[in-house]
Amino acid sequence: MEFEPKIVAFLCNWCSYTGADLAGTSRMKYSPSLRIIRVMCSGRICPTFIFKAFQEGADGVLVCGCHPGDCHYNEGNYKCLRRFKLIEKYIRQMGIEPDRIRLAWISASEGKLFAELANEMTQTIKNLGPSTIKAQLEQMV
Amino acid sequence: MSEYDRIGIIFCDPPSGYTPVDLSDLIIFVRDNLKIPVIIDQPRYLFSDFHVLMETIRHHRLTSVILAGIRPERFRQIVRTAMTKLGYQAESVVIADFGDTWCVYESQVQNVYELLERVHSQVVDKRHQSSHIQQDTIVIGAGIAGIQASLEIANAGLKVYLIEKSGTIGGHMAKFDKTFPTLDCAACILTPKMVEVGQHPLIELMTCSEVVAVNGTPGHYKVTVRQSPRWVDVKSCIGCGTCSEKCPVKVSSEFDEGTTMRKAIYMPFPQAVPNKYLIDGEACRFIQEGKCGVCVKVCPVTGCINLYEVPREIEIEAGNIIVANGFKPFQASRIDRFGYGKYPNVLTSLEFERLINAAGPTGGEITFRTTDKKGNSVFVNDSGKPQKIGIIHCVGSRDENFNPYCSKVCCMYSLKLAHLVREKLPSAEIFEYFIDMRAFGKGYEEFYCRIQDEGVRMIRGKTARVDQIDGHLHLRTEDIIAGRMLEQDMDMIILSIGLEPADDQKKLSDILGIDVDEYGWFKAVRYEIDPVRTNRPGIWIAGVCQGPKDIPDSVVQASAAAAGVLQSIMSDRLTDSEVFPLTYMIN
Amino acid sequence: MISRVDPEFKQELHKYGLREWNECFHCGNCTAICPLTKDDNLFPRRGIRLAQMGLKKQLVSSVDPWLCYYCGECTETCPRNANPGELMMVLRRYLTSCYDWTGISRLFYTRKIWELAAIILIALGVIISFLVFLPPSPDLFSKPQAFINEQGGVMINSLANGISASRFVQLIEYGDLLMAILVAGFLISNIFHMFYRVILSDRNLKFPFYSYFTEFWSLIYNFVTQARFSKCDNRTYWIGHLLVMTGYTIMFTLIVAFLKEFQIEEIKPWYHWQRLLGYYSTFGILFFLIYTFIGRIRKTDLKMQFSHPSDWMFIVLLFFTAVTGILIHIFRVSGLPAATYFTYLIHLAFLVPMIVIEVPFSKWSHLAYRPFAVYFDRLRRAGQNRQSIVELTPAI
Amino acid sequence: MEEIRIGVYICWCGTNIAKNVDVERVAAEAGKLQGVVVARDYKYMCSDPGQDLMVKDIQEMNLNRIVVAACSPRIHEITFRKALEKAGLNPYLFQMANIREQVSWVHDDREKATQKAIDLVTGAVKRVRWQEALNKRSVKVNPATLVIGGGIAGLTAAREIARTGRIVFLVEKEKSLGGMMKKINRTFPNLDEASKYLNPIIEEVSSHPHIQVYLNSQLVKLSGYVGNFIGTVNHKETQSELEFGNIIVATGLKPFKPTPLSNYAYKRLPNIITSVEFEEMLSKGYIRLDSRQEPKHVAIIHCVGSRNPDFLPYCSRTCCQTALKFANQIKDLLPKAHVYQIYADMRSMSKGCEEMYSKTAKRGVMFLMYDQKGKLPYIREAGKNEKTRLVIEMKELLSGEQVEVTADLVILMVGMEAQETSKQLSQVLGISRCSNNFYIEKHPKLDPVATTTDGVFIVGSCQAPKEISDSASQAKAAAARVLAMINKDWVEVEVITSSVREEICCGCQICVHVCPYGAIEFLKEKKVSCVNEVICKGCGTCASACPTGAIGSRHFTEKQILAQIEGVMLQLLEV
Repeated sequence: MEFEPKIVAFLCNWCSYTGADLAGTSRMKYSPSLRIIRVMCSGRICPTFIFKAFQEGADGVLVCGCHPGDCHYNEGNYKCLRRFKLIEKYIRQMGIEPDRIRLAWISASEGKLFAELANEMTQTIKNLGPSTIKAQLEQMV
Repeated sequence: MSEYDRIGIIFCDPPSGYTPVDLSDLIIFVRDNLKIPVIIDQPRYLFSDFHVLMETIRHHRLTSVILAGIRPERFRQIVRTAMTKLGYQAESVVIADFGDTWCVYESQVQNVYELLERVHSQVVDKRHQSSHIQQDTIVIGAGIAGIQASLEIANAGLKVYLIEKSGTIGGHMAKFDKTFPTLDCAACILTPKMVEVGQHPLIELMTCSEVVAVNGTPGHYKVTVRQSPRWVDVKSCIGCGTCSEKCPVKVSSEFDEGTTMRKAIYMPFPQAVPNKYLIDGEACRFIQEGKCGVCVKVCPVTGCINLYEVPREIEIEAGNIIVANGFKPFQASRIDRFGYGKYPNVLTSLEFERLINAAGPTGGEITFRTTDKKGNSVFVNDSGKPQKIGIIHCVGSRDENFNPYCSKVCCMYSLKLAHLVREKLPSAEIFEYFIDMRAFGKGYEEFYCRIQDEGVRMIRGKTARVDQIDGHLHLRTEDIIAGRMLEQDMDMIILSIGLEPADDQKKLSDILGIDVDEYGWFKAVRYEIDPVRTNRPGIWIAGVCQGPKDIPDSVVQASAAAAGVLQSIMSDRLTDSEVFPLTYMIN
Repeated sequence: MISRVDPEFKQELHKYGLREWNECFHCGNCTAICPLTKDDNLFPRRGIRLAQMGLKKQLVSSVDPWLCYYCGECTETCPRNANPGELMMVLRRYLTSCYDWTGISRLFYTRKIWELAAIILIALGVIISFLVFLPPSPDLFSKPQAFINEQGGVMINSLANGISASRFVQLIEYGDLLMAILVAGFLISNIFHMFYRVILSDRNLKFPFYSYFTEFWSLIYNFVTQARFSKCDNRTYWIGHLLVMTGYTIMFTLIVAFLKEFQIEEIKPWYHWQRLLGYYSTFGILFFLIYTFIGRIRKTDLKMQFSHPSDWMFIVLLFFTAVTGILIHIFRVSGLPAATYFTYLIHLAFLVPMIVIEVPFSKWSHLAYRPFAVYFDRLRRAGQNRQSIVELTPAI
Repeated sequence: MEEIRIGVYICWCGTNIAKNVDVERVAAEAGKLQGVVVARDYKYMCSDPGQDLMVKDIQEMNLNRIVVAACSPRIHEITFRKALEKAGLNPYLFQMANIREQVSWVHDDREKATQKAIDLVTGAVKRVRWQEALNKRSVKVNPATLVIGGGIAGLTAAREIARTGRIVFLVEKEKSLGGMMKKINRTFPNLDEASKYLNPIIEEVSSHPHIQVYLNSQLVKLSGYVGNFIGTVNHKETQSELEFGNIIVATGLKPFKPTPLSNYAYKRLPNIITSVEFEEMLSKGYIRLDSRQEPKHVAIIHCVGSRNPDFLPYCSRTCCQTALKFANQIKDLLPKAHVYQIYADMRSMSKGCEEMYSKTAKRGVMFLMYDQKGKLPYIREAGKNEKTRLVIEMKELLSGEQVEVTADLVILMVGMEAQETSKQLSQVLGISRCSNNFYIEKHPKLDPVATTTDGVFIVGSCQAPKEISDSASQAKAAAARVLAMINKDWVEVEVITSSVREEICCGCQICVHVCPYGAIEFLKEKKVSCVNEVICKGCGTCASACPTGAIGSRHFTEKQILAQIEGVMLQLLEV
């Protein structure tokens, strides 16, 4: 059975979640590998969420937020950008390919962009193949 | 009297020939006993310069003025103009005329004090009396506009009586499957609002009721409502439906636009509010001929169905009335060259809306219309799927022989129907015959381009006639852009019918005393900047009853009407038709 | 090629009757409802469009108006009440004035008094020349029996003073021939002008030469049967039209070609071919005239509502010609020579202007233009050997 | 810990969900999850019977957690929370899984979509276990209102509210009130003087005792929340601090500059003007060319910039009807002039406008239709010996002829686009803009004048181009919302603010610096941070920055999200 990746996506309630809904109302088709979790702001996404996702066997993590300057809470997305750069460096040491996580700014009107992003990321993850973190963790324990 | 009210008294100069007199003790009396905050003593310049007068009233923030002195009514008119310019009632200017005996003798001084006292109390009471306009509101018609208006007012903490002619609220919108341009389902938008109306403590819902008489003055309307019987008690009915199963009488369901049959005792549609059964008086055998009565026997709740219920008249006091009685679709049978009524597979857009609806006769499948054994036309799932569908725009609209106005929504809902057909029958060929494609609102033009890209053929040219030739619907159209005659054989034709004023519109306009335009739509006093205000203060119009419009505009107009009501209740006075300074009187 | 829009054209067209047709918003309902429209003949909408835009060249080169027989269904169902049917009538009048290279018919259509003046002028000319060449013999009143033949009828040819019967008929024949040549000359030149405008001026229209002849049968067939007229729902018009057309043609051929056999001295029995033909054509003409008079006055039917003076002129002249013709016959049979002579004179006074004015320059010219229009249309169709460029819909 | 009893409800949403998701299987799978007592599916969960079903279950099986898998929470979370309240359960013990917009509408493969729906429901069930009861906070409403924009919409809103005696601050960036409508000479369809309607309102608003008008001023900073906003307004180089309860945005729109459309040669050839410039000419009472003579041929071209994917892909709604109005005004002022309307679709649909269209046609105006998707009309200079200076070449669709139109004066019906300040203002107010830079309304039908930010309303053409009467209606609709809030005197505020568990707070003050609103103070004596719940807006940035997890945002706690991640990935084991 062809490998169907599982990607955990953290979407901020005001911009990217609305964008995903817009992709829905405009009936844009994209690959069903995304598992969307809604948070109030991209600033709320802390590194533990991303590592927990990998620990639970996710093949990729997508973090979405509002465009810089559009954040409903003024600065949440700047904080998320800073944390993301840190996590990107950090997961290399844990042996996770950096392409498995991705940060994207999606505004409330960019439904089409969200659909393309989902397909694109699924494709990159398919090329990388399933993540082996979960298997390694089970061997260690 | 709300804290925003301030009374001012102006002692006017006596007319020429009288010498001005010292009024100091009179002023002391007024200030100490009557506690009038603003006292102006014999201002010589005040009434000669209009802007100075306006400036003084605005500076002191006066909301009502007493003109005292000898024959002060000389100045009443100019002060009234100033007050109306500031948005207050002309009646807020009161006269205290001391008569000719200006000289302050002992005997006259006493009755001058009494006069002032009486005038002052009259002004205070008047503010009291006019502030007590009825806080309740009556909303006639429970379509999306009526529902929205009721919710706006009820959520502001005021009581609303929602009067609906049919058995359930929801109006025409409840019949639609999807709504343009976002294609979210009508039920998902309407049902929560209906639930909120059904459960709202401040909204009293009266179904099967009609307004029969309105009297009283603006702000204190006494409305008599005639509630025809449902024959099923709303409180005790548990909506189990056994009565409907056993009922022997079957009639065509007007909610499903005649595409399905329903029993004499029925629930209009599964998500109806109130979610209870009712009996159709004309169809029920017991009410017509006194036979049957099966429903009473099978009903698990004793005494729930009372077949002897009689219509009753209820008197309601209301300060404002919002009319939102919607519209009536154009009877497609009036144009016989389209063959509606003669050929089964010529449907009106409302019938198709029901056919394609998940809760419709075939669960959303598009099938041919066939006639069952008893001769009434029904839709069944296995009667085959049409492959070529034509949608004809402007049926009955933009036509001097029927309705010269444009019904504004048919272009968009035709595009939506074309999309829904494309979604359900990907292989079908869909044609739309239109004159001008009117996709004017937010997101409408993008929706129009998207439908064209989906392969729906847009043909500029109105079909003239439809004839059934050996099973196919033969269509003659001139394709103007391609410069050719089109002779096509279709499987199904959808007529995009326009909107007409509701049947009871004329009756309602007479009862309420509001005027209608030449087509029968309610007329707003100043359509350009205030489309909800009618010629009678306290009566507002909202939604399609004022003119064809789509759902977002109806919702906005309903809220606008609610604004008028809230404003009149919260500001304790009823602004009559637009308060304009004299110079701008509208002819 | 680019053509320039001309808003003035509307004013010019208004002179040919009917002012309100400009609010047509091109819904295509009239073209769709008309039973006669086909792919290239998208009238009446195309005609309205060209008239609205003032594209004179395209208007004159299109034969569409001649293919419409004014059943009135388009005007009935027009959503904007823009009278497409009546506009076709107006365009026919306009085209008549365009085909006429002399400009006389434009004069008649645009200024009605000219037409009236021309008719009166010709009538007077006929009367005077008749009185000069064929003066009434003096004893018409004193000795009427001199002109009665053995059956008691008037010997029509010998009424003139000092002119033998055969000479009388010969002179009338010369007059008829002269008139016929005149009329035919104008008519044929106008038809050729129409041919030039419709076919020749269209550079990129090429069609095989032989189709001139293969399509020619359509000209005759249509001239005789007006087959297209029968397709309109209301057929009484078609029958009425057939009657008057056959009646008129018979009378015309009798007078011009067979005058000698027709206008003879002795009174033939009623079953004689000459009488029968006479009765048939008068009946045909009278039936049509009465039907049209009632229609135009009561204005019940749509096509009768807007009567242009040129319509009335033509019917009135035909009516008087027919009436005087009948009177001649009655007076002849009842033996009143004077009455016969003078009615004969009046008969000619109505007949000649009708033929000289109406046929080439006014409404009557449609007898030629309509069949030719069908003929030219078939020529154009043969030329384009129509394959639809835009395969939009498989039009079954 | 009380025993967790969860109820799961899967909605069909007619066929919207049931078409691509096997709803029964999702319900069955959900039934097997730990703690789930009942799992049902129903055609319309948001309807009366759907909600009654849920209420009956809660009462009979005393459920204490509810999960609904249906449409987007942004639409019906409030509806279902109200249903929980009706059943006597705290509304926050509820979680929604979006299986319509984010599953059935976007995936065709039924098997994978059902699998995804099951994962999302599992995640929601796992998350709802950790949700605690929260009580909504109700806050007093400041009866003052801020109206941004002094056009017809702003003026109407200000007047409606001020008439009830409440204070209104009207901020206008220009130096005078009136906005776009001031530039308009007459309104359609009855050609009434626009000033006849506008001046009385301007007069009443500028002289109303309860309205404070701030001309050439702009809102630069905003803080606080619905009912208690504090805004700073730049007013002629002074800054004033204003307190108000609600904001009504009525900033309107501006006309499109047609210079980029080279085929219309705007500003390159003489006597080519935009519709706004023509309105100015009309208000002067005469129609003149640059050369001071009166034009004999006037051409009006529609859809300049509008319905054009490269510039304004939408329809600007009012230009067709304005063009018809212009034609009538030209015919009134210059009876002998010829008027041409060069249009794509005649969109005269409002009340009385179809009759205006037929009246205009009766007056002899020539209508020429061009293909708006194909080659646009091209304006060129006429030859030397021509009567007029300009010639328009176009392909006329109704006749199929390539024609040229002579014109002395060409009026371009320019489209309408959003104000350039809309980007800056949307950041100050925290509301989002659509792809054409107009503001996005909360829901076009459910809530057409509100925005996702409570207390901020958008009215008039700043939401989309519209007619004067619609703008006025929207203004009154927003006024109704504001008056309703003032009349009730309190409003419920979201309660998902942060809270500190002082026992594990190490006093590192990271959260104090991270908070964008300065809602966290550091208590010197206790050496712990403390959250001021009035100012906190619940973004949760502090929660993810805190090293010990002492500070957490309610309803989005660490445990809940981690549990949801587990739930979402759980299915991996069984398949």
